Amino acid sequence: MAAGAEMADVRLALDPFDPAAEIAAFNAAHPHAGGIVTFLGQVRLTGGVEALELKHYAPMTLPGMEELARAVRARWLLEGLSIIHRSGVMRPGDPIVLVCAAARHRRDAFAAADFAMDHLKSQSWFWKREKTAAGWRWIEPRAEDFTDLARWDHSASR
Amino acid sequence: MAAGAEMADVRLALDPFDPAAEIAAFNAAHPHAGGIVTFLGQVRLTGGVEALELKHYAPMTLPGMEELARAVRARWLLEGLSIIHRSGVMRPGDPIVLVCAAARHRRDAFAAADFAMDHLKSQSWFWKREKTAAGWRWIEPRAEDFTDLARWDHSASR
Amino acid sequence: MARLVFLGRLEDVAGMPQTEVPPGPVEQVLAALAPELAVALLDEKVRMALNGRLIGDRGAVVLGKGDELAFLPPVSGG
Amino acid sequence: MARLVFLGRLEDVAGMPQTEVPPGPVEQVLAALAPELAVALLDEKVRMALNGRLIGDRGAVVLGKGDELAFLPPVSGG
Repeated sequence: MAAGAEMADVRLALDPFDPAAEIAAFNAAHPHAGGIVTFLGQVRLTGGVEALELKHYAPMTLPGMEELARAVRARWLLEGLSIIHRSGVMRPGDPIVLVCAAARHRRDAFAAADFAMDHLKSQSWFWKREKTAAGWRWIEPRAEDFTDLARWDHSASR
Repeated sequence: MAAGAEMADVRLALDPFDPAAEIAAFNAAHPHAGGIVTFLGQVRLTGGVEALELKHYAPMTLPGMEELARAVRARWLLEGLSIIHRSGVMRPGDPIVLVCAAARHRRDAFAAADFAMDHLKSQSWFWKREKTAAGWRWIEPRAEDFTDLARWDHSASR
Repeated sequence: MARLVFLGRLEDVAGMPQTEVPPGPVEQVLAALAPELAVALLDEKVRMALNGRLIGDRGAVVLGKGDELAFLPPVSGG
Repeated sequence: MARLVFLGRLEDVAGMPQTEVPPGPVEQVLAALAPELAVALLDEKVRMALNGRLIGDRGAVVLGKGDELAFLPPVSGG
């Protein structure tokens, strides 16, 4: 394991988690970081969606998230990083993903969280489907997800 | 007051605030937003800095923050926005500023929080000084703060 | 036996999350499946992982006893 | 009387956060201050606000009774 990954807390959550408690714990663990950025993704309340399910593949999903955390830590100077991603069936309002990045300089924290989210969205081993009155339907990645991801290919790290 | 500002919670805090409690309350108020980005700025623990003081000018500081909130809400499609900024004397580890942005789409939430921070940093009515063993010293804005700010002048809103 | 794992929408096509198959070259293994499933598995957007590792050259795969071959359609997280 | 308010480092230069002055044109008001303070207040990076509103043309300001003129050096928040 690369040195940078030792300071990252990466979790695949099979049960609901409490994002406010996680953020409080992360803040408490980094009381002297200049800036802390958090991103919380939740199941949206949109017309007719009754449930969302994320499936993972155990041999690859968590290892892939850990690899992502290593890449994030190698790219930005962080004082701490946490990535928590749900798998399983969720209802509107349930948390799906939480990324917390602590850094001395705020731009590093913003970019790290933004980068991590783009990669979790379209380059991590999750498969998503939603349930409406018409039944379950698999969600394919959107074109926007790939353009979001492509932003990082040729840009400097800040 | 513009319509968009009614959904923004803007506060000038003259006493310490609890960022974890504020984030929990913000999340609870936006249970169905797709994405919530928060930025917490804290007094860094750096060699020799014993205290940080932020001063404000009552007739302009809070009105300026409210104007910033209106600009943010006009520029991105948000479901909620909160800006809390301390004034007064702080110690290392104390929270200085908290921005929370809730949006249907995560890129809007990221950009809104990032934009708000850049403007709070170098375009809001605060004056900052720090205390070391050598006494108090006023902090002038850094060149980096202005380049951060200039990013928004000619860019599209996303 | 070896194991095939169907992720995402491929589970719906297969009607099951996984199945046991006799070891052998992957084309032989796929030929023994329902044609509709074999076609879905060979979609160019579907990637394959052998024992948790992505495979570059699909054609060269030979499943051994105890191997697990996963079929991974486009992902969508967060 | 009118009031002058010194923000940030200007408070240190003035040795006080604010002071009362007789009403009148701003150049006349500044001329009555300590020269070091007047020079600091006229620094091109220092902006002025009359009763909480930024002033574009400094020279044109005439302080009336009860007016508050604030001197705002470069800001630094967050």
